[in-house]
Amino acid sequence: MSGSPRPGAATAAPAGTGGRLTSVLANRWVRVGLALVLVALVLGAPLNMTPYAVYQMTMVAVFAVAVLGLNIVMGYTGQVSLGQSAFLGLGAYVTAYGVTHGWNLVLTFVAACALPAVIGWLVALAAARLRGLAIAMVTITLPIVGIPLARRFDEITGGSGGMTVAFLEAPSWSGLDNDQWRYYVVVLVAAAFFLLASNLLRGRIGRAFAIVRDNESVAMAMGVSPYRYKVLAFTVSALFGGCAGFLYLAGVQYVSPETLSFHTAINILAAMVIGGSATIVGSLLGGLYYVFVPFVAAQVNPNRAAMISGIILLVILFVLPGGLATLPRTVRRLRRGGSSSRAAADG
Amino acid sequence: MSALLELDDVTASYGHVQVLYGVSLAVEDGGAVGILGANGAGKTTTLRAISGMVRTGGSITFDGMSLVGLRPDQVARLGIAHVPEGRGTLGHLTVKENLLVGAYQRKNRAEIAQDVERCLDLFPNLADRISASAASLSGGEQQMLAVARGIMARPRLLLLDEASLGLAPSTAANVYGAIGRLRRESSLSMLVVEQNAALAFTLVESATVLETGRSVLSGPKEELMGKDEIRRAYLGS
Amino acid sequence: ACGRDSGGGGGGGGGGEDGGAVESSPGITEDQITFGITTPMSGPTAGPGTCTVAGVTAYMGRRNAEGGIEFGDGRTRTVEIRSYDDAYDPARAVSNFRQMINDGVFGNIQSLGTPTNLAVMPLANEQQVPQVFLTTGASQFSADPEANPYTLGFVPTYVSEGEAFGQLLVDAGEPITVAVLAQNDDFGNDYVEGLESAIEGSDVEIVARATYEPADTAVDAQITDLADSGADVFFNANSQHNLAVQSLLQAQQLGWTPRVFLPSNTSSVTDVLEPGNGGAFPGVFTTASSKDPNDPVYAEDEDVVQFQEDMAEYSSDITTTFVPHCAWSYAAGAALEEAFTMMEEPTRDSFMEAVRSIEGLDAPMLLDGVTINTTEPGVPPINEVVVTEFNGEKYVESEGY
Amino acid sequence: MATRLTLRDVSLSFGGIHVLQDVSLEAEPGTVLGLVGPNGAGKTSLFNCISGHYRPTAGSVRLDDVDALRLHPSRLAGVGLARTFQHPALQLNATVLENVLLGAHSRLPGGPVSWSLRLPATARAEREVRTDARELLERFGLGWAVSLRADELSHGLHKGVELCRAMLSRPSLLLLDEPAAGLSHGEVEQFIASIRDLRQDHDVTIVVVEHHMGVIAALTDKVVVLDHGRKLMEGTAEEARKDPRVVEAYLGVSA
Amino acid sequence: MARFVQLVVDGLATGSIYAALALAIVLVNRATGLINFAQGSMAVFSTYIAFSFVQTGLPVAVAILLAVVVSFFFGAFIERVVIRRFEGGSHDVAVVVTVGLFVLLAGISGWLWSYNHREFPSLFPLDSVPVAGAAVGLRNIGTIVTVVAVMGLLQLLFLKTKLGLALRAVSGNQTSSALSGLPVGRLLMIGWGLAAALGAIGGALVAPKLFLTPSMLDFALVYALAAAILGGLDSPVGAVVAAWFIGVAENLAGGYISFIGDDLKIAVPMALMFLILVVRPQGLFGHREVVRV
Ligand SMILES: Nc1ncnc2c1ncn2[C@@H]1O[C@H](COP(=O)(O)OP(=O)(O)OP(=O)(O)O)[C@@H](O)[C@H]1O
Ligand SMILES: Nc1ncnc2c1ncn2[C@@H]1O[C@H](COP(=O)(O)OP(=O)(O)OP(=O)(O)O)[C@@H](O)[C@H]1O
Ligand SMILES: [Mg+2]
Ligand SMILES: [Mg+2]
Repeated sequence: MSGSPRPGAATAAPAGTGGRLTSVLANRWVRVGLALVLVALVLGAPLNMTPYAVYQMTMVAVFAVAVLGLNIVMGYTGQVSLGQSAFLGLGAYVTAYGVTHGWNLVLTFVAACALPAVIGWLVALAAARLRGLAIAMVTITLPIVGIPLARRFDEITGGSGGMTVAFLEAPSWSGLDNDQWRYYVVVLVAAAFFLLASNLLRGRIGRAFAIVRDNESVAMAMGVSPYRYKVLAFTVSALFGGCAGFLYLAGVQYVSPETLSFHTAINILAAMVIGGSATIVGSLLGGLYYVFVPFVAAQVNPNRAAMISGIILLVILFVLPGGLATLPRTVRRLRRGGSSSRAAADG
Repeated sequence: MSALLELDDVTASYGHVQVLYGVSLAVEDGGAVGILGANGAGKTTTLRAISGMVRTGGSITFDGMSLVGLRPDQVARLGIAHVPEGRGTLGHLTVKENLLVGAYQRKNRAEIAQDVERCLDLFPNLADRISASAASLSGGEQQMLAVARGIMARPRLLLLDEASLGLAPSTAANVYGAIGRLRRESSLSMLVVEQNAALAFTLVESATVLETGRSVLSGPKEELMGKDEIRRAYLGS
Repeated sequence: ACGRDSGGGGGGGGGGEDGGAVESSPGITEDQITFGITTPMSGPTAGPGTCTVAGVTAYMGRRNAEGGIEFGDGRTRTVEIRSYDDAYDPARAVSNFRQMINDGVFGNIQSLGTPTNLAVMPLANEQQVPQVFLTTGASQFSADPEANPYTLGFVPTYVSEGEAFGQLLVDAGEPITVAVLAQNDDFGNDYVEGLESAIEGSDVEIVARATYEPADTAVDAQITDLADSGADVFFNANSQHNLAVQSLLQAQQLGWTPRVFLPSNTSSVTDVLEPGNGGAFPGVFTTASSKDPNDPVYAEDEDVVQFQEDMAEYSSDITTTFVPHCAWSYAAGAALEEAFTMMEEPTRDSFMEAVRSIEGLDAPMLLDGVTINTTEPGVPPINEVVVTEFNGEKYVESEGY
Repeated sequence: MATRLTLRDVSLSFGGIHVLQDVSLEAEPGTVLGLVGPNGAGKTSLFNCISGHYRPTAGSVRLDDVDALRLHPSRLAGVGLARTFQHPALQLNATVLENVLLGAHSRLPGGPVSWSLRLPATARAEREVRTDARELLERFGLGWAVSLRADELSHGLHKGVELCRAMLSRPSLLLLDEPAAGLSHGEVEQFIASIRDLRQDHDVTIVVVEHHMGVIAALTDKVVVLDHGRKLMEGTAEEARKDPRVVEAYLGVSA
Repeated sequence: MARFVQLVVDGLATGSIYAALALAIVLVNRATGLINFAQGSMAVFSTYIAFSFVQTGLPVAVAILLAVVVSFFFGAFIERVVIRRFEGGSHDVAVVVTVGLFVLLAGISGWLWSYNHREFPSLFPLDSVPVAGAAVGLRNIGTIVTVVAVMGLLQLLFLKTKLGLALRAVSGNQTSSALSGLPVGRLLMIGWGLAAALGAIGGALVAPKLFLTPSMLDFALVYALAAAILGGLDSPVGAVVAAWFIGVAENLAGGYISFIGDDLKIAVPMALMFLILVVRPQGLFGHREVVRV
């Protein structure tokens, strides 16, 4: 957590600094080709996968969006947020409400994004005045208070038993299973949000976020109001959380107060850092991590799955302290003479 | 009189970027040597190599002992105080605490207290702000504090990295004067990186000029001051 | 007996490839049947969670070692149990359930947790995968076999436990005041609902209420408030051991010693009453239906000896300490076995039919007189709720208020 | 359109310590004002008061007609203020180019929505400032460093990057805090040359804090000397050099 | 009145649970600059060690003492083999590493001692004494007194000893500290060791009330974190005062404001805390960090 403003200890470097990457990749057509192959894979995959695998991929997209949202406020802007699960849950509840009340799906989606964003904005209006961990403190309260609130308004939320909501069934013209159809919807929305985020984070706004994270005094001198950009980051992050909530409900079809839990927030946070803080790909990798690590751990020993995921987490960070997104960079460095830079880090 | 500190063909690199390509120099016991060079020549890196802060090759010996592979705190405990470039103060501690941390390896409390007084005499600015947090000091005051902290260790060898940076002209002259006195009193040896060559030459007897990681010229200060290119690049006029 | 619209197998949850006479469902072969349990095996509910895995694993471990169980179709099969950790998170329970199907299990048994099982229930019924003998007292799982033909609970519902105790109070025929502490979720609500429905219109009156969050570390303040009411009875719908003990101790410290009701979850003599000094109260009641394996009173009991032995032999790597859930899970093993012997085809539908045809089964670890019956629709397999009272040594059938 | 900077009776104190007391000064549009004084005199603090990082306990700060104290500090960049820091504050993990681009923040149009949609106007503006940034870096001899990470540069070069960052906002008032510290004599000469060069191309008022009297003499039109938070004297560099009070408080006899 | 006193006393007792943990969080933060999410599972692990000693028949006090010593080395070991790799890097990564440790240690505890609750004997008797019409349990008093004593010791350590100064120096700037000859690595190990030892005390203190399970302190950790931050993260006194504040405010809100009720009472201290932080961003007793430009 960015407790003390140590100038040297900022978060991971932005992706793609390495410059002279393999020259093949530099070729525009190669890149376009690669991208097309990737898109084809993503779109074609569900047709040949088991329903469970399709479901897993759907959940990867869901949590990738949640992680991305957290990344915006925490990775890029440096404001520790321990409440992302609350926005996720709120988005899911709003969706559930909309679906059960027969709202138009697009309207439901907009509401599922907008309401968390508004709440995030309101919280941030107050919280962004604080510095460092005090903000974390405020965000911690969101899940803590959110859960009893969700239980109390049980006519809307279904109380502690939660709500099962069936929606987003495959239209018959598509010839798809429900799982496949939901996969496409979720992946499409997620992709759109990733594109928006990546645009936002490159250029003027992204640089403003970064300087708020690294040095608020400099930010001010550059015409960046730390307060306003923190509020913006929180709002966007909550919006992404809400969107992830909508997608979550699309995937799981069930929501309960547990969805809001602090535990989920911490897992999302871990996924963000392990994926790679302040990187777009990192958020996607974080989603993969979130979904697959418990799965892999259970394959090793179902009775000790949590413990094994703890080990996996530590091992990944041991090898790649900058997160999974730094894997290519690390591999490149290892290949180039194996000269590890241990001594420099000794200070 | 053999050399107290000896660097022989020292290389250093950050990660895979090599920065020093064979630097050699020697500091006699009780002697003072300067390092000159342009921005990015590798002056700071040379000092860091001595203190074990970068990966190094070649040989570095202090009092007959090899320093290569030691950690910074191990080097410091051998009696080498390094006043780093930039703000090397402990910002969250008070001025007084900074000085005490400087004296961490020393045991004699009375002597330490005495030295604190001496430092405060030397830097009256610090005396005024003795219980203020170091981070609130002005740039120059922080620089003074960093030097004072180095002195508090009562080292055998003092590594100064642009100690005059940000000091007002008169203060800089005073500080260098005081360090010179200290040196005479306690047979302190030193290695001095300094952009203000005129100032450095008030302290050192000889100097080395670095250029892109290599020592390209070294000799007694009179000899160096005589050379045209040195005058032009480092002394002016 | 079981009202189920097993008309068309068209939905095709498990499409068997080979075209034999009877298509067997996934998860069952000539000599093996595989079940999955999604349950919390990490986090705060991991204690009871691991127990739900351990009990049935121990039971089936013994049977497997004896060569397996003879099924109704004449074949002898061993039983494999797979566990899936959901950490009490419904999303992970759903994911686990889908994984189970993917892994080809025959059905989902035993899972602990109301929200987790609720999240799975629609999927299970859509996919026509058995989800039975669930370790939760929420009434939804057994209430509507028409709507959820593949789902069945196991232990008595929380409502019925609360009701039984309420009835006991009403039967006393005198005005009684009750102070209620309830966990703020379905668990607590159901107990209170049962109590309320039983005492409606009687002289028994609830005079103080408090709730706590499962995450709370203390309930002292709530007890202070309840004690203020000076009620005759303290109805403690509490699923957390530490809080149950705390509430007993705090009540004593405040000099409030009413009669106490404890739910089956947290009424163990050794784990709750002893540390909580339950002897200080004029009466401690519970509706526990299983024997407490930790209680020295049962040390010689045949069931318990066998249970201890099997647990040590077959599930010591899962848990070495026991709560009632271990016993329930073990008893559920017996219920499964009973269903297997009645299952004439290696299909899920046949299994469900068998599951819903158990009558008067005397399962091990259940208190004497408590039996398993699945033929009555709308109630869980263990539905007899007997209020017992602590006699200073163990629970015995209560003689009334 | 260089800015006129006017300070009237600016005072600043921190819990009893008077850092600045009734400092008034004026920088004419397009001139270079030197600010000198011993360590701890309050020079940086004065900059902080102008840029809004500190809030003066009394007095007024005006940039042309704008009352700087009434604006939020982050708005000042919008009215043409830019500054560097005594202790360079770069984003060490970002490239030099990214660091410099930050300076363009107040110049670039568009809010979060137009940037996340990459509207053509934003894309065009972004390309433009990238070109400008590279040009600036070239001009200050840092063209080779564009894609290096800032922490790979030696300390002395950070000052240059900071200067480019400040210049990219096209300021009309530029505050430079010890820009020549850590430069060797030869490099100082180059620095002086590039600032002169800059003044020709850009109409900008500059206030510079510097302990290097050569720089002060070469660049400034007027000098204000601070001591213990008070204005000691005001005049040309030459006058300051000769003023006995300044010699005593600041320069020292030997200088 | 009696009710009020009782609620306050109960709140202090609950707050002391948070305080016990918060003190260890403050210690780690002050000594290494990190937030340690694993503090809860470390304390639980230590308590299990004490529990194992108790099971071998040792007296409780001796068992706890032994566990404190073992924990010290255990904490130092964790720093050396796990945390060391991440020092000097991004804080976020280090924090997530502690999250990983948290999961791992809880898993190990569950594996070794299983997940069901264990009864842990208390050092203090069960009796209670009347105070202003309220009944105050001796256990609660014992907890509160111990917490205060530990707080005092920590305060002394940091402000009056050379070790404390060295720990603080290292947590702020490792490079500079090393250049002054401070054995950075060893100091960090000591910091973690002390925190783990403190965890053992805290765990043993609250275990009789909470019952020993691997997740005994999971929820308390959240409030302990809140308390540490509200207190100022670098102030032991602040952490304890804030923890008590949370416990008491929560009880009074639940007891006197009916629409808030037991379910939402925790929102009250959280909201108040927020207001306090807006006024004093450095926390109740924290030092305002001077950020100079
Ligand atoms: N962390 C680092 N990673 C990579 N390269 C570095 C790093 N630090 C310094 N360098 C490079 O090493 C070279 C020498 O740097 P060094 O700091 O020793 O220079 P210097 O002579 O002290 O310069 P200055 O006068 O500016 O302080 C420079 O070219 C610099 O770019
Ligand atoms: N935030 C602060 N809190 C407390 N004191 C401060 C603060 N900022 C500045 N000061 C004090 O104000 C005085 C002036 O500081 P300032 O940085 O303005 O000096 P300066 O003239 O820039 O000196 P230098 O030449 O050394 O950079 C110093 O004594 C400093 O300790
Ligand atoms: Mg240098
Ligand atoms: Mg200054």
